[in-house]
Amino acid sequence: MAKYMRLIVVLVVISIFSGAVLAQTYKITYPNIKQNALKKQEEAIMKVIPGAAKYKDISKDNLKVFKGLDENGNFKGIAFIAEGGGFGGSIKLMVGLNPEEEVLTGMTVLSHLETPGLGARIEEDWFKEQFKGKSIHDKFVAKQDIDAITGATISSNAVGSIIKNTIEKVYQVYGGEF
Amino acid sequence: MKTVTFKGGVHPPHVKHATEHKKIERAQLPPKVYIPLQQHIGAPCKPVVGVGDEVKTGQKIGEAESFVSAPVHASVSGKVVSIETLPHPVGANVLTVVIESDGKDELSEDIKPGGDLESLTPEDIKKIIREAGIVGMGGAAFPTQVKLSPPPDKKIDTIIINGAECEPYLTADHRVMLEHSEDILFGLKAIMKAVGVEKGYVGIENNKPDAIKKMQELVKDENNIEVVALHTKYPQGGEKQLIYAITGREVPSGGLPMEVGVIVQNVGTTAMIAKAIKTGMPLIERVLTVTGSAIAEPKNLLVRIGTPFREVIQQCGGFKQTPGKVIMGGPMMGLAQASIDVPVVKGTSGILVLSKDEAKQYQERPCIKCARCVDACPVYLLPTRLSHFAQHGMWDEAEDYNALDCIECGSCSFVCPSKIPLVQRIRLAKSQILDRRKKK
Amino acid sequence: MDNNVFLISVISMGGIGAFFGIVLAYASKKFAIKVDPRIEQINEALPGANCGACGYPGCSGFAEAIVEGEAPVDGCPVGGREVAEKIAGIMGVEASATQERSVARLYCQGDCEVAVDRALYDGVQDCRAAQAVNGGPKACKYGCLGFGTCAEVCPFDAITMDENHLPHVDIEKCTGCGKCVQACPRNLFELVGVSKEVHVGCKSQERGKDVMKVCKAGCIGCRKCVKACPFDAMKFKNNLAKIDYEKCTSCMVCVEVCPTNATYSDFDKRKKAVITDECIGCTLCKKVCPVEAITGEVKVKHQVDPEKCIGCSLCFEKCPKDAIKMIREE
Amino acid sequence: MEKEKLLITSSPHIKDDDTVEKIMYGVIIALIPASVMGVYYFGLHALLLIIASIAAAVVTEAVFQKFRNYPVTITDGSAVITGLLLALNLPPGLPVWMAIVGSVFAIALGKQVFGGLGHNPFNPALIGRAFLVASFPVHMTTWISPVDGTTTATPLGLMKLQGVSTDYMSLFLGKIGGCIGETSALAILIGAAYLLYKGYIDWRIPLSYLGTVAVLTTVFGQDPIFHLFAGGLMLGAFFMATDMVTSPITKKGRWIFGIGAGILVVVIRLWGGYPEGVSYSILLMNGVTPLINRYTRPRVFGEVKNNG
Amino acid sequence: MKLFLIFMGAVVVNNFVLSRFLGICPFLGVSKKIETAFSMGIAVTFVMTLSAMASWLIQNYILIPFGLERFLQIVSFILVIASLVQFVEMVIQKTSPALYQALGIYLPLITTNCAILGLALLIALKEYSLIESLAFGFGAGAGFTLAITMMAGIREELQFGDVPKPLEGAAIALIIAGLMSMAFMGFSGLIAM
Amino acid sequence: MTLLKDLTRGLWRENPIFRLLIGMCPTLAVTNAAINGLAMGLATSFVLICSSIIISLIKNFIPSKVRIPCFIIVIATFVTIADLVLAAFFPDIHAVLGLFVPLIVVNCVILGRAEAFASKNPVHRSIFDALGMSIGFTWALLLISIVREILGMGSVFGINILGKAFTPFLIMVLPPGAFLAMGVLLGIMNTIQDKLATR
Ligand SMILES: Cc1cc2nc3c(=O)[nH]c(=O)nc-3n(C[C@H](O)[C@H](O)[C@H](O)COP(=O)(O)O)c2cc1C
Ligand SMILES: Cc1cc2nc3c(=O)[nH]c(=O)nc-3n(C[C@H](O)[C@H](O)[C@H](O)COP(=O)(O)O)c2cc1C
Ligand SMILES: Cc1cc2nc3c(=O)[nH]c(=O)nc-3n(C[C@H](O)[C@H](O)[C@H](O)COP(=O)(O)O)c2cc1C
Ligand SMILES: Cc1cc2nc3c(=O)[nH]c(=O)nc-3n(C[C@H](O)[C@H](O)[C@H](O)CO)c2cc1C
Ligand code: SF4
Ligand code: SF4
Ligand code: SF4
Ligand code: SF4
Ligand code: FES
Repeated sequence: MAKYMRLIVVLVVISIFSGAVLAQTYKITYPNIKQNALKKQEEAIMKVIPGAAKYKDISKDNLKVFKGLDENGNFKGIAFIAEGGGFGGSIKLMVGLNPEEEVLTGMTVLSHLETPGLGARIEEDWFKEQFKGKSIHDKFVAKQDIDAITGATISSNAVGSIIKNTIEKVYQVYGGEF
Repeated sequence: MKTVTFKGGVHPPHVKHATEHKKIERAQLPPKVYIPLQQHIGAPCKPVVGVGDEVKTGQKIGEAESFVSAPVHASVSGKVVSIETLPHPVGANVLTVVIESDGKDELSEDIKPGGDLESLTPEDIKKIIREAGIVGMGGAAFPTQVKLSPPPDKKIDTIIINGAECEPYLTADHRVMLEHSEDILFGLKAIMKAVGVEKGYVGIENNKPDAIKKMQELVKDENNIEVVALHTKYPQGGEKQLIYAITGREVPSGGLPMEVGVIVQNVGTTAMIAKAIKTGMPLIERVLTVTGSAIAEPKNLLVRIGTPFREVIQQCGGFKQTPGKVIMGGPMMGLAQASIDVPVVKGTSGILVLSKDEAKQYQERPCIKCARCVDACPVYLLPTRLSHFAQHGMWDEAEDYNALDCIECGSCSFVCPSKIPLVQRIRLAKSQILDRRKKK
Repeated sequence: MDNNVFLISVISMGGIGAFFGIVLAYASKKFAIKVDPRIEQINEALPGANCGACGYPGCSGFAEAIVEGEAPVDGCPVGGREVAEKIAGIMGVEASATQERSVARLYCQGDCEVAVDRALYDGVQDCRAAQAVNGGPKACKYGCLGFGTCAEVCPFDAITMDENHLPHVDIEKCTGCGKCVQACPRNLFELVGVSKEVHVGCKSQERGKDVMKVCKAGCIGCRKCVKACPFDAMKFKNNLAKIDYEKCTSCMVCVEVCPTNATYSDFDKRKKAVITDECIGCTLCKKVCPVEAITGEVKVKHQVDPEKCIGCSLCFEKCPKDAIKMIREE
Repeated sequence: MEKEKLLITSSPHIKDDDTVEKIMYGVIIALIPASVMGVYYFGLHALLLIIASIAAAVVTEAVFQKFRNYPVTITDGSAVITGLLLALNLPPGLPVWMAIVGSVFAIALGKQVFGGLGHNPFNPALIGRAFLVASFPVHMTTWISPVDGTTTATPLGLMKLQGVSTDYMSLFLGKIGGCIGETSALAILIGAAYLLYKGYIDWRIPLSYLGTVAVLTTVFGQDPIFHLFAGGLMLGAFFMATDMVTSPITKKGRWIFGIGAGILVVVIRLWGGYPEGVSYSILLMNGVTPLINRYTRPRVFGEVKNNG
Repeated sequence: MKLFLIFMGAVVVNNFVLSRFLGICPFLGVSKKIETAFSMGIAVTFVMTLSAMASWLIQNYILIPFGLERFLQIVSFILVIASLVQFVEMVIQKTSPALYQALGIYLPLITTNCAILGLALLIALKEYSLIESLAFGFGAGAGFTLAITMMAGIREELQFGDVPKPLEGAAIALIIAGLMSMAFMGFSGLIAM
Repeated sequence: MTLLKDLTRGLWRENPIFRLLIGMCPTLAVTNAAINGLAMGLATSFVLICSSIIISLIKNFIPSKVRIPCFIIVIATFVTIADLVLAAFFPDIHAVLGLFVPLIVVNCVILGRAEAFASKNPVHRSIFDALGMSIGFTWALLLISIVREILGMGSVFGINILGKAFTPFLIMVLPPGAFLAMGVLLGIMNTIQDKLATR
């Protein structure tokens, strides 16, 4: 019996020890990790809402939506995270929108799994820039409404339809009131 | 003509034109005969004559002591000059009785007609067959009387006479069917009586229409004997393929024909049985085809057992081209000979001599998995697989892939575009598998 | 972030650890299964060639058989003494005095230079396969076919084919597993004690003149070796010389007289007797020497004439004082 | 006249006169119509690609064999087929050096590393193509119109991305965008007829392959005739799926191979990321061919008692 | 339908071995014979399905409720998997010697197979439900089985081939894996997950 | 002397990747760019060295039945530390290495060395062994990733070196390229080894 006790005790001790060490490490690194994530998000929001300096999280119903405000707290537009399937996997975008003019104010790619050198070129500026100023009523079809990346029509289309779908959802949930 | 056949197989060129219309000729008596004491599957015979003894044609010189064996007889009259181990066309050296002919060809007194078929009992018939030393003349040389004595639990209902002669070049069976058709019918009846069977077939490939016609005419009054035309395809004469073609029965893997109630005999064997019953003559001579591009005058010859190949070839005008390969039997299953100083034995259905140009040595190429061999195999094996296994010493795998079912017909090697010696490898695998079984 | 997280982590990790600790402890008790650890140990000690020479299916089969007491600890001919001792150690028994190691020896000297072909051969380059084609291309029905099947089957790469297609056994590498013995279609290998140095390299039972027709290196039945052998070790049967290894002392006299080199040995391995100072001059050695290579007076140290000595070891065995050493010339 | 030694061999002593070379050259002959049509439609650059690809394949094979001290067997024609088929599977406007790279890869890593002819698990030409597609996706999906030489889309591309169909006559004659050798169904069928007549290919694979595609596209509400004649299906079914080295040796296996490849083509064409799926369908089935062979061993004669 | 897509996605589109590079060691090591490869595949599938469940439970009932998922995930998952495999091994060994013969020898190998841990982490990352996790785990195992059995089939065939000496063994296996991976690219874009 | 041997073993003779063929998954997965290869190598090295030390220290207290779980916990702890540290201070690299940092836990190199060496040898030797293995692992990873990056992107560490004229072989940074590059490199290493052995 003692044999088995020892077995259990050793395992427990090591587990506890490990738990303790990790908790401590986490404590030390947590602020940084959290900050990194927030910083990334903030940067993206600032990028897609021109003139914004601060933002407010107004997410609801599984939609991540942010309100962009300038220094003085004036409303500059909204940003939302749009996600959907691309060629190689899920594509995650941050999209800026001006609800008054009903046009996009910018778009940036948060993460994707497209092919390097091909679908991955959705990260290139020329591609992202073309969404700026597009009406939300646009169809976003590659080669017609937007310029496609050579050899990556699917990714190009995917970005378009992800944006299109998410705009619809956002309007459904918020009804145009932000 | 409605024909039946089996699945798989190949179509080698027939090359029978040289001899198919030539009547069987009786060969001259050889000055010396070399009679091996083993010309059959089974135990060798014991010599019953000594050096210096005078023997007469048809006299028994080797006695079969065990059940699966067959006696041998002197094929000429004369003096026994030696008994020694000498080369045999099948490979190993075998104890051989050498008889110097006195040229008189005196018949032994033992030779008496067996009597009327009606009055003979099945036992009598089998005894005559055994005493006459008759063995299968279709190739395997299995003692015929043994084949005709199945164990009581195996009910035989059909006898098939194998007149397929699917081997290219050979025409001996063809000629026997044309010239000794009555003997074949008589022999078939004798066999049917010996085994107690009601149904008999004669299977003939449709490239011998004259033989089919002749046999059909002969049996038109026999209601229990049928002549069946077979599709001309190699190996139509293989016993299992023949049984399948005629009766639709499949001999079980690893089993004997008697397990589906059939016995197959070659036409030559059948004719020989008739002769033994009618005249009492033992098996001391046989018909064989001497042919091939290097033979000056191809012929169908009736030759005494023990005549050296050299002698036979000389009677056919000798060589007209440098011989490259001498084959006992046909080109598909025959045995290549290292010299022509070997005797004709009971299983010699032909002597085929290919010229030097025809005796090709093939460059083996890698298998391209074209599966022609698979499509050709009449036993539905995967020859390319088996050959690979053999090449890598994977005997267990070869056994698992049914190497032992291979009938060594050579269809696979024939069609292989990469010229891979498939059958030879499979044979090696078979012998290794059997060796290993024996050890266990 | 507060201390709460710290506590929770420690507790939950401890909990998970404890849970699985208990489960494993319980399982290892409840589902304990006894596997004899010795099987594993023996398996490790074995050479792992899985050659089957022990008679069991592979090394692990043999290991199991040893533990079950079915197989002897020295049953692996490949591993030899060293492995036998290791296994004996694991099993806690003494390795019985292992016999002298056996190695494969070839009984044919007919390479393609001296042994003629009677026909051309084409086909599978394997001795067994060639043998099945009308007995193979060699004129001699007994001799080596030279396709190297033995070399192919040897699991230890101990056999190499020379440029004239005759196999050579590297007796250092040969473990006596007997694979070649089984594989050779002409039965040209026998397992012989490694110390035996003289061999008859022919298996032909033909008469001398027939042998001469087909091979320049065959035994032609002249019986010179029988006459020359000082120890009556050379026998004659079926037109063929045959060594009685019980009697043979590897003196190599027979090899010297053989007109066709059908008997062979490695003269580099020939030993010479050397008498040391222990010699008391008893003359026993002098009497026993078959070639009169020893000289010396009674009670005086004897001398060996190295020219005459044939290394038969008779004197060595006879010497009451162990004053004779058999030394291999370098 | 019998001084010389006789030859002894195992039976049989005669062999069919078809050889590997004959079969390979037969396939090359059968590919001539498709090649001619390709050059006719797409011009000299297509010819250049064909020549470069064949030359690269042959040279790579020779170099590899020399390097290994093996007999050089480039005359057997198999490397020529690989090079030719690869070229016929390339877009007509591809830079020549890319064709050479593909061809070198096809022979070196698709064939010779496995021991050369007969040992490669995957179809080398298709390996070369898949390699090029993965390496240079843009170049490999840029098509030229045989009508005016401008860039265009293939019928399948048009179908997939824009839902536009192409008329049957163009598909049959080949006046459409596509790989050099795949556009003209007519030319391919002429070659295929020759191969079938010669017995160099087994009808089971093309039949089951094309049949499956026809049935499945019909089931999913597509135009089966369009799908049979569009893209590389004809070329693949008659010339590439039938490569004996990489397809099953059993008859049952060949049915499975064809059906499996057919299913894969339809799945990729209808739902996949690429408009075309022939090369991948064949490559994937090549990959399972050893398993198919293994589990479709025919019943040996007499194995199951079948006593009529 | 979603379950089916998750399953097929794991089997072919994002095959664990050929496009996610998980479980390469056993894929190279145990793919010399079809039978053993297949058994290994079955064993992996079994363990994967099981640990998909176990890790989902841990994730959703311990780690997330207590806010530990960021730093105790790895330790707890691996502890669970290692213990689970060892437990399963002991149970099988005792209860079904035949099954143990077939699978047992592979089980210890699986403990240190990154495909299993990768699976657990992916499930946590993708926030699958329990049923989806099971479909994903089972699909990943099936995909592994498919890949390793194909590989074994090809390698068995290679015994008869003549691979250059330096490439024998793992090198040629890697090249085959590369070619297989190329063939599997045909599925890319099939189900965008 | 023994220490030197312990150190050099991993460099070539028992190089974990090219000779022992363990830890293949991260090797193949993250070597599409030199920087990733290097980062992975260093992260693995950190875990390998730390866990070797601890395991070598505690080896005598661990009952054999729970040896593997205990070792794995130790390893997993260090991996998590590495993961957290990377996430906190090198977020870019952390994003790229992604799933494979946690998978260092099951990297066969680490458990393999723990079992084969650290659990049997004193601390100082274990450190040297781990160091050698780490260097061996890292240089191998670096080599593969450089080859793949050059061919697949025309650059090394993100710096374009082959110029605009070069059309990159995209396949080299895709999954098949990983297998093919590794296979061919392994073949080359085997050739070198054969040459060395015959000399
Ligand atoms: C290796 C490889 C990776 C690819 N990656 C992508 C990709 O990430 N995104 C994409 O839209 N198409 C990708 N494609 C191309 C698609 O398969 C398809 O050919 C293309 O979307 C067709 O559109 P096009 O009209 O732009 O040629 C890839 C192709 C290959 C061979
Ligand atoms: C060892 C052995 C035993 C045989 N026993 C019988 C038998 O009892 N009954 C029988 O009808 N045939 C028997 N046969 C003969 C075979 O059925 C077959 O006729 C013989 O092998 C020749 O066939 P083949 O000329 O087609 O090669 C036996 C054959 C062999 C080799
Ligand atoms: C491939 C093959 C082909 C054969 N061809 C013939 C043939 O054409 N004619 C024949 O009589 N026997 C042929 N045989 C022998 C028969 O199988 C069978 O043994 C023989 O007909 C039995 O009769 P027997 O014992 O009278 O010889 C062949 C055997 C095999 C294996
Ligand atoms: C009917 C037939 C089809 C062939 N198809 C191909 C092919 O698609 N790709 C190829 O590389 N070789 C092909 N070959 C040539 C040859 O089989 C190929 O080079 C081998 O796969 C190389 O081992 C073909 C050969 C024949 C006879
Ligand atoms: S495998 Fe045997 S039975 Fe089949 S074709 Fe070849 S030789 Fe004939
Ligand atoms: S016929 Fe020859 S090349 Fe074709 S599969 Fe059979 S063995 Fe291979
Ligand atoms: S196996 Fe026998 S016949 Fe063949 S090479 Fe070896 S010794 Fe000679
Ligand atoms: S095969 Fe023969 S030579 Fe080789 S080790 Fe065994 S006994 Fe010795
Ligand atoms: S399985 Fe060994 S590192 Fe992935």
